[in-house]
Amino acid sequence: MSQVLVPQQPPAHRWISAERADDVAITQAIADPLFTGFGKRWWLALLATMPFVLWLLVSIVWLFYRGIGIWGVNSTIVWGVAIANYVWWIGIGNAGTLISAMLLLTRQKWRASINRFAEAMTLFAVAIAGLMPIIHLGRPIYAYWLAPYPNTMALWPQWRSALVWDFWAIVSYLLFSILFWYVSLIPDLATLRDRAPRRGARLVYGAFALGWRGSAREWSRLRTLHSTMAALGVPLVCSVHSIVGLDFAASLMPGWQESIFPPYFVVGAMYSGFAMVVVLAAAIRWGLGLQAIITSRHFDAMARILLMASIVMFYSYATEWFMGWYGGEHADRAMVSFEFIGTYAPLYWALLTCNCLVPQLLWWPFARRSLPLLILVAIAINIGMWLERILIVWNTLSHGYMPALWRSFHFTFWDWSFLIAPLGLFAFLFLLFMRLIPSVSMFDMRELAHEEAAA
Amino acid sequence: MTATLVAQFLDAETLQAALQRVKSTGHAALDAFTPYPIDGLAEQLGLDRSRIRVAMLIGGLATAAFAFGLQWYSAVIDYPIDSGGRPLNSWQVFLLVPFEVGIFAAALAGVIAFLRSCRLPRLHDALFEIPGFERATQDRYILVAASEADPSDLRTVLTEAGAVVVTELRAP
Amino acid sequence: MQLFRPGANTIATLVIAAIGATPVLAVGLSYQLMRSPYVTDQHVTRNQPVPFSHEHHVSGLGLDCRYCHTSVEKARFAGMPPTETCMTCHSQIWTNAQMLAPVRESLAKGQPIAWTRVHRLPDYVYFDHSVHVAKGVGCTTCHGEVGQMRLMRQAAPLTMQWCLDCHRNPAPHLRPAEAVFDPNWHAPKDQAEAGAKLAATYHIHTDHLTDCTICHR
Amino acid sequence: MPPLTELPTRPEPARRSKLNRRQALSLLATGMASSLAACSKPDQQILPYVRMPERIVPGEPLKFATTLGLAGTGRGVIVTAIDGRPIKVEGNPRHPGSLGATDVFAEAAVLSLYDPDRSRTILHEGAISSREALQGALASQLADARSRQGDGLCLLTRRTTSPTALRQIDGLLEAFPAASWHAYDPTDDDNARQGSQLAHGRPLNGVADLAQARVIVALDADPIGHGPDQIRHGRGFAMGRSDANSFSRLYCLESGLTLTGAKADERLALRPEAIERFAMSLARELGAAQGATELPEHERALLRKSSADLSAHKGAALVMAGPTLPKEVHALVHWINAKINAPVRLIEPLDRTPSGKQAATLEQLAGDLAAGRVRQLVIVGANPVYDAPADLQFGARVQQAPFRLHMGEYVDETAALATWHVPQHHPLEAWSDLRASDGTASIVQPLIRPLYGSHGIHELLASLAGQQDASAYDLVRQTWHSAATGDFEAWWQQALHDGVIAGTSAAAVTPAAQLPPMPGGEAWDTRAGNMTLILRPDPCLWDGSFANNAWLQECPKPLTKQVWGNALALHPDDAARLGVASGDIVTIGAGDRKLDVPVLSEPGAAAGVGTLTLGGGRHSAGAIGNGVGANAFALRSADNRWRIPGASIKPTGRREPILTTQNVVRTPDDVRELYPLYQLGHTPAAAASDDPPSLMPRTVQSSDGHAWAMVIDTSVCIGCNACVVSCQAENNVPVVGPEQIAMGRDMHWMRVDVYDHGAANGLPLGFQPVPCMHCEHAPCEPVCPVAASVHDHEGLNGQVYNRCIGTRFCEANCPYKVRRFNFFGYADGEEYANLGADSYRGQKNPEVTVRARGVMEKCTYCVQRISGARRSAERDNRTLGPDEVRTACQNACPTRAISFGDLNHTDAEINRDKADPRHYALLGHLGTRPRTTYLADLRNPAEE
Repeated sequence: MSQVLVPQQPPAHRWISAERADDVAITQAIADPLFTGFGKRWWLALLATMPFVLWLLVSIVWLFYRGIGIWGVNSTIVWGVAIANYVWWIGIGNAGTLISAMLLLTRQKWRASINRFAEAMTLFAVAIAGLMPIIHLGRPIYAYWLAPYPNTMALWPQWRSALVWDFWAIVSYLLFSILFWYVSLIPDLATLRDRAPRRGARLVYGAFALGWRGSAREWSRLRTLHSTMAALGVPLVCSVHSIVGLDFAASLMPGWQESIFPPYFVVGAMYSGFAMVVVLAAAIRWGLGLQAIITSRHFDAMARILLMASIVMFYSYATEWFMGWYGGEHADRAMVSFEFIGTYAPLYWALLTCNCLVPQLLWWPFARRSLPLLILVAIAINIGMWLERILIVWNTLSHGYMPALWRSFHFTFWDWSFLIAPLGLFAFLFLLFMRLIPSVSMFDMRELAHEEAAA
Repeated sequence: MTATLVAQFLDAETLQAALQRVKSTGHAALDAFTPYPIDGLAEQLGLDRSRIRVAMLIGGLATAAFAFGLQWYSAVIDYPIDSGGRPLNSWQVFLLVPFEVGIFAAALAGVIAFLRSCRLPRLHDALFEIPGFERATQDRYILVAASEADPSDLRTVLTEAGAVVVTELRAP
Repeated sequence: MQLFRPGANTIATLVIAAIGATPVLAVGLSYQLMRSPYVTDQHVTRNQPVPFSHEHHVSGLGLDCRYCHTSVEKARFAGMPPTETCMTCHSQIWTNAQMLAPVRESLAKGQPIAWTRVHRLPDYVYFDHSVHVAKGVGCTTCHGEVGQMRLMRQAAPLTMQWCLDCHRNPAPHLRPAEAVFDPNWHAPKDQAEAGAKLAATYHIHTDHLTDCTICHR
Repeated sequence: MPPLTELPTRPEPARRSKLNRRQALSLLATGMASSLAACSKPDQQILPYVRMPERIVPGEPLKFATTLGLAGTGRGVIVTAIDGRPIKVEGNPRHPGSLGATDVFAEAAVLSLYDPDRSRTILHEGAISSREALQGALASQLADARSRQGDGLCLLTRRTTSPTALRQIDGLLEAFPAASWHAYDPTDDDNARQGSQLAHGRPLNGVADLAQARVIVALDADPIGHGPDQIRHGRGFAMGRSDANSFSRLYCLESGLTLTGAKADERLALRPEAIERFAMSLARELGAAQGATELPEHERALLRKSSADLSAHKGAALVMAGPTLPKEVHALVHWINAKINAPVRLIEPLDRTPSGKQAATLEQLAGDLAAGRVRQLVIVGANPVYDAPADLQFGARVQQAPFRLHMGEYVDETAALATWHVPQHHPLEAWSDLRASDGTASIVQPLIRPLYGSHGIHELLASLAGQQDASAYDLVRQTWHSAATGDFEAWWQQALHDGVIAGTSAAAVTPAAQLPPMPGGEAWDTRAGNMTLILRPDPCLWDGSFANNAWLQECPKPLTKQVWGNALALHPDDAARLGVASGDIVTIGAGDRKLDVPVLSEPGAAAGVGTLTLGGGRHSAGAIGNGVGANAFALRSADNRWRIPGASIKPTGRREPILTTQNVVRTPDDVRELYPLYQLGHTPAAAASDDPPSLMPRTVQSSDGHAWAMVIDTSVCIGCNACVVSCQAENNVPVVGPEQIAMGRDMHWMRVDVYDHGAANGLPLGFQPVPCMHCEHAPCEPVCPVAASVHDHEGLNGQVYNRCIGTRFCEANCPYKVRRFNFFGYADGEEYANLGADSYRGQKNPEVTVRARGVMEKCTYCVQRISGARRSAERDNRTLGPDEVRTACQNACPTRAISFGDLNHTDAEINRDKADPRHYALLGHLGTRPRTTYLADLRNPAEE
C-alpha cells in the first residue's frame, strides 16, 4: 500500500495528520490503489465473505420452497427475526445519509473523510433491509401487490397500512440515497477517468463521469444540488425510520402502542448507524492505510455522538417503563414486568448493558481515542440494538392481552441463517465498493486540505 | 480574429488572481476548471443563478400532490372499502406516502435539472483535446480566456499571473 | 485526450432516458397482457367430443336454456345435461349420425361424456347462477350470443374487473324476469330508466354487491 | 405455553418423517406441474351424469336423519351430504339424545368415514382373502358348532341397544342353545347396575332429568362430562339455569377435576373413600339409621348445606353417583333419590334381547378361553385385546380359541390376533337401529355406499344364524314391522325422515328402594406409595376407538388443553411430594401392572388421587393414533375398573413435554378482567358499555338491513368442545400435528379459554369460547397492506384468502389472537401423517376455500351459511328471518350457549341477550367494538 500521506504525531492539522497534503498526494493516496489493486489481503477478505453469500442464497431458496414455517414463528408470535433484521438494517442504512447530510448542513468539515463510505454503507444496508420484509411474507411472489398499478382485479393497496408506508419509505429512501451518493461521486469518477492507466477503466469511469470537467458552472450547480438534497435528506431519513417505528406504534398491542416510538426509533437508527460507521471507518483506515485522512479526531467526534445517543436511548427506555406504569392499563404494566422477569429477561438485561451501560466508557477520553476499545463498544452497541428490535417483537407478541395464548419463540437454525448470512453479504458488497470506488471523497479532501493549510 | 487561450495554474489563489487580471485588462474570461469547488469563482465569471431549487420544488410538490390524489381516488372513489371502521378519506395517514415520494421526486427533478443546466452528459467535448486538460480533475487549475485583439497580450497577462502552461485553443 | 466519439453524448442521454422509461413501459405492457384474450381466454372456442351446436339447438330449434341446464334457477351450478337428456331426442332422430356416436356410447357404457370446460372461474370465486338469474341477469348477458355459436366460446373476459363493472352498476344489464332466458334479447331504447326500475323491483343494493365476502369466502 | 426444546417422543419417527418427505416431494411435483400448467392452461373437463340420480342437484346439499352410537347408545343426527358425500354432522332436534345438538364424537364421525386406514378387505391370517372363502370357513365352523348345540361358540359384542342386533342375537341363541353371548364396553359402569340390583332387586337404568332439578349433588359423578348423555344432561343443566328465579344449584364432590366440577356452585375435591363416607353421612342426614362417621369441618359444612338443600327441594332435588363409587353407594343414592322423590326415571336396561337375555361378562369369556372351552370366538365391533382389563390377559387367552373371527372398522390389536378379520361398515355406511338412553329408538341409515369392501354387523349375525345374503335393510325393516302403525311404508318413511321412532321411549318402573347394607368406610394413609388412581373415559378419544381421528387427537382436552396424548393429573402438593413437575414421566404401579406416563399438575385434583384418561397408547390404530399417549387399560383390573387403590408412583427422570394449544389462565388480575363471574343476585343492574369515545364513525350498518353478531353465554358453556370440532368440520380447518403444536402453531378457528377463579384451590373454573370478535373497529384491517382483511356491509370481518400475502400484521395486531396462519400447507399438500390422502378430500366442504400455504385464516361467522341463506331468500324473493342463519358452533352447542343473529332484527334472540345485565364485550375498553360479545358467568353458591 502506497504511503503517500505519512501520518505524524502530533497531527499537523486538525483533520489531516499529514504535513504534505496537497492535491497530488491526496489523489494518489485515494485513487491509485484502485488501479494498483489491494493485493492478497483484499482477496482473502472477499473469499471469506463468499460462504455467507452462498449461505444466504441457499437459505432464501429453501425458505421459498418450504415456506416460512422453517422459522420459529408461531400462531401468536407471528413475527420474528426477519422483522428485527429489517428494523436493524434500515437503522444502519439511515445513518449514512443522515451523517453526511446533517454534517454537511452543520458545516462539519470532518465529514469529508467519512461521508463517501458512510453513504455506501447506507445503500447496501437499505438494500438488505428491503429484502427482509419480502422474504418475511407468507406468499412473497405477491409482494408487488403493495404497489398501485393498473390490474384486472381493479384493486389498490390499502393505504392505511403502515406496511404500505414502509414500502414507499424504503423505495423512496433507497433511490434518494443512490442519487445523493452518485451526484457527489461524479467529480471523483472524472478524476479516475483522467487518471486511470488502462483504456478500459478510463472508458468505464468516463461513462459514469458523464463528461464532468470541473468547470466553475458545474461546481456551483453541483453544490447547489448537493446541499439542497442534503437539506431534504435529513427530514427524509427521520421520516423513514419514524414510519418504521409506526409499524409498531400504530398498533394497539401493549408495549407497541407508544407515541415515543417514532423519535426513539430515529435515534436508535442513528445510534446503531454511527456504531457501524465507526467499525467500517476503522476497517477502511487500516485496509487502505488512510491513517492520515481518518484521524483519531474523527473517532473522537463519533464517539461523542455515540455517548449522546446512548443517553437518549436510555431516556427512551425509561419513558417506556414509566408510561407503561403510569398509563395504569393492566396489560401494559404486565408487559413492563415481563420485560424484566419474563421469558426473555436475560436478553433484555443484555440489551440494557450493551446500549446504556457499556457506552458510558466513552466519558473517558482514553476510551474515545483507543481504537480497539471504541470498536468493541461499537460492536456491543450493534448487538444491543438488534436485541432491542427482536425483543420489541417477542415481548409484545409473547405476552399480549390474552394470557391463554401467551407463548414463546422457538429459535431455529434458519433464524440463525437469516440473522448471520446477511452480514456476510454486506461485507461482500462493501469490499467490492472499496475496490472499485474511492472510499473517501477526493474533491472534498482537496478542499479540506486547502482549508486546513490556510488555517 | 479572436483567440482562445487555455492557461494552467498550480493553485486556486493564482487562478483567481489571474482571472481578475484578465478581466481588468479587458479580455474575456470564458470559463475555469478546478479539481475542487472554489468559492466565488462562479460569481467572478458572472454565471447566471441556477434554477435547480425551483425545479426541485415543483417536481416534489407535483409528485406529492399526485400521490395524495391517487390515494384519495382509489380509497374514496374507485373502490371504497371499510377498513376497521376508519373513514374512507383517512387524509391524516394519506399524507405519509406523498411526503416520502415527494422528497424523492424533488431529488430526481434536481438531478435532471442539474444535468440539463450543465449540459451533461457530455462524454465528447472539444476541451478534452487540450493537452494536459485531464489534470483539471486532479491538481491543475485551468482558466480559459479569449481576446478580441492580439492574443500575445493576453498570453503575457496570463504568464505574468503565474500560468505554468498557456496553449491556444484552435477552433476545429 | 478524447475518450468518446461525438455520438456518445446522444447515446448517453438516451440511456438515461431509457432508465426512466423502462418501468413505466413494463407495467403498461403487462397490464395489456393480463387483459388480453391470451390470458383471459376471451373469445376462445374449444373443441368438444361432440360438436354440439348451440346455434342449431337454440336458434334453430328454439330450445329453452333450462331444457338442458336444469339447475340454473335453483343452484350455483347451471347444470350440464346428463346423456339421457340428449337421448330423449336422439333416440328418435339422427339415431345413426356419426357425430353422435360418443353420446350413444356414453349411454351404452354408462360413461359420462367428457365436455371441455369453456367458462372457468378460479376455485376461490363463488359464483351462483340461480341468484343472477333470479335478479334479472340474462344468460346471454355473460355468455354472449349463444344462439350464434356453432361451438361454445367464452364471450366475456371473466376478470374481476369485469364482474365489478356489473356489480357496481347492474342497471344497464338487467332484464324483466320473462326475458332472462331469451337468447335474442336486446336492451330497449329506455334501458337507462327501465334498468333502474328493475333494480328497485329486484331489491338490488349495489354497495353490498362490492363486498369481498359476496364472491370470496 | 412453556418453550419446548425437544419434540414429543413418539414411535416410528422414521416412518412418519418418511411420509412427510414423500409428501414434500409430491408437493414439489404438483408445484412444478401447476406452475407449468399456469403457463399453458390445460383444458378442464366437465363430466355430467349419464342418468341423473333422483333429488341430487349438483353442488346443492341434501340432509338425512340417522343415528350415531356412543357406548352402544344412540344420538340422533342430521347429516349433510353434497353430491353424495357426507360432509357435516349436526344434531337432530327431534331426538331425545341429541336435542338438535352434537358432541365432539358425533362431529368427528364424518372424518373417520374417510379414514384411509380403515380396514378394506377380509383378512385370513393377515392375508387378503375373499368373501367366499370366509363363508366356506364359517359354514364348516357353524356345522361343527351346530353338532354340539353351539357349545364352544362364543359371541363377543360391544354393549349394544340395537333392537335388530338384539333380535338377531336372540335368534342366534335359539339356533345354538349352548352358545354364549358376551358383551363388553370399556366405559360401562357395572357398579351402577349392581347398585340398582342392591337397591331394587333388579338392574335398572336411571334417566335423570337435570332440567327438573333445583339441587344436584354429584358424588364423583360427571353428568355433563363427555358421554352418551352429555348432550341431554348439558341441555338439562342449562335449562335449570335459564331463569334466575328457579336457578339450580350444583354440588360436586369429586376425586379428579371434571366438567361438572368446573361448573359446580359448591365443589370439594376428595378421595373417593371420603366421598363414600360423605354419601353415608348424607344418607344419615336424610334419615338413614346407619353409616355414621365423623367428617372433617369443611366436609361437614358442605354436608349441612347440601342435605338442607336436598330436603328443602323434595321432587326437584337429585343425587348422582359416579363409577368410582362402589355398588353400595350407588344403592344408597338410589335410596336417597327415592326418599327425596328425585326427577329420575327408572327404566329396564336397554341392552337385553327381546326375550330378556342379558349378555354375559368379559370375565366369564376370559375364563372360558383360559379353560379352553371356546372353539369358535366371534368378536363383533369390540377390541378387547386393547381395552380389556389387563389382568384378564385377553391377548394371551384369546388364542386358546382355534377359530377367531373379528369384525371391526380397523385392523386393530384384536384383528391382529384373529384368524379371520372382516371389515365393518362405518355407521354412515350401514343400515341399523339404536336406542337413546331413555329408550327412544331411531333408524341408522347409510349416507353413502360403503367406500371399501366392508360389511355390516347385521349381515354377519344373520350369516352366523345360517341366513346367507340377508340384507341389513330388510333385517332392520323386519324388526320394526310389528311396531309399525298403519301402512308400513308410510310409517317407515316417517321414521326415516324424523330420525326417531315415535313412542318407543321406555316406560318408567317404580320399584321400592330399600336401604342397602353399608360398606365399612375403609381407612387409608397418604404415603407416596399409596395413591388412588382414577381412570376416566377420555374427553377426546373416549375409550380409544376414536384414536385415529385427527380432529379428536388435536382437540384440546377441556380442562388441561392437552392435545396428542394423555397425562396423569396430580394435585400440585402430591407432585411436589413426589418431586415431579408437569412433563416429568413417572411409572405408575398397580399390583404387578406398570405404566409410564407424563405428569400434569392439576390444582383441581384431590390430594392423594391421580387421574388418567383411557384411549391412549394404541399401536394398531393407524397413522394418526399409533403410539399417542399411554394406555391406561394396562393398569385396569377386572374388579377395579375405574378406581385403583394403592397405586404407586415413581419418577423415572425422563421428560416428555405436555403438548397444549393454550394455557389455563390462573393469574387473578387477568381472570377478573377477562372472565367476570357473578353470584346469583349480585349481577350488575344493567349491561355496561365500556366503549371509549372515538372519532371514528359509530358502526357499520347494512343497506339491506343485516348486522350479524354473536353472544356467548359463559354461564352455561360446559367447555365440551363440540363447537370447536363442528367449526373444524364446517370450515375445512386443517390439523397441524404434534410437531407443529410443539412449535406453538395450531389452526382452530374457535378456541375455548379456561379461566380459574380460585387460583389457589383451583376453582371455580369458567369456559370462554373465543371465535373471531368481528370488531366494528377491527385492529386487523387497517394494518393489512393489500385489503385482504376487510369489513363488509353486514359487519363481517372478512378474510380474503386469495388476496392475502401473509404479512401476519393482522394477527400481530389482534388483541384476541384469533387469527391462524398456514406456516406450512397444512391443508394444501403438506398435511400431517396420512391426512393428505385423497379419501379425506371427500369430507371437504365445497362452500369453503381450502387455504393454501402462507395465508392467514380465521372465523368467518360461517359466511358461507349466511351467503347461502341470503341467496335462497333472494331466489324466492323474501327477507331473511331473524334467526334463520345458524353458525356451525351455534348448532353444535348442547347448552345453546351461543346465539347468533341480525342486530337489525328487533325480535332476534341476539338482541334479548344484548339487553342482559351480564352482557359484556371482551377487552371492550380497547374500543374495538366487537360484534361477538359475552354474558358473564353466574354461580349460585349456597349461603350458610
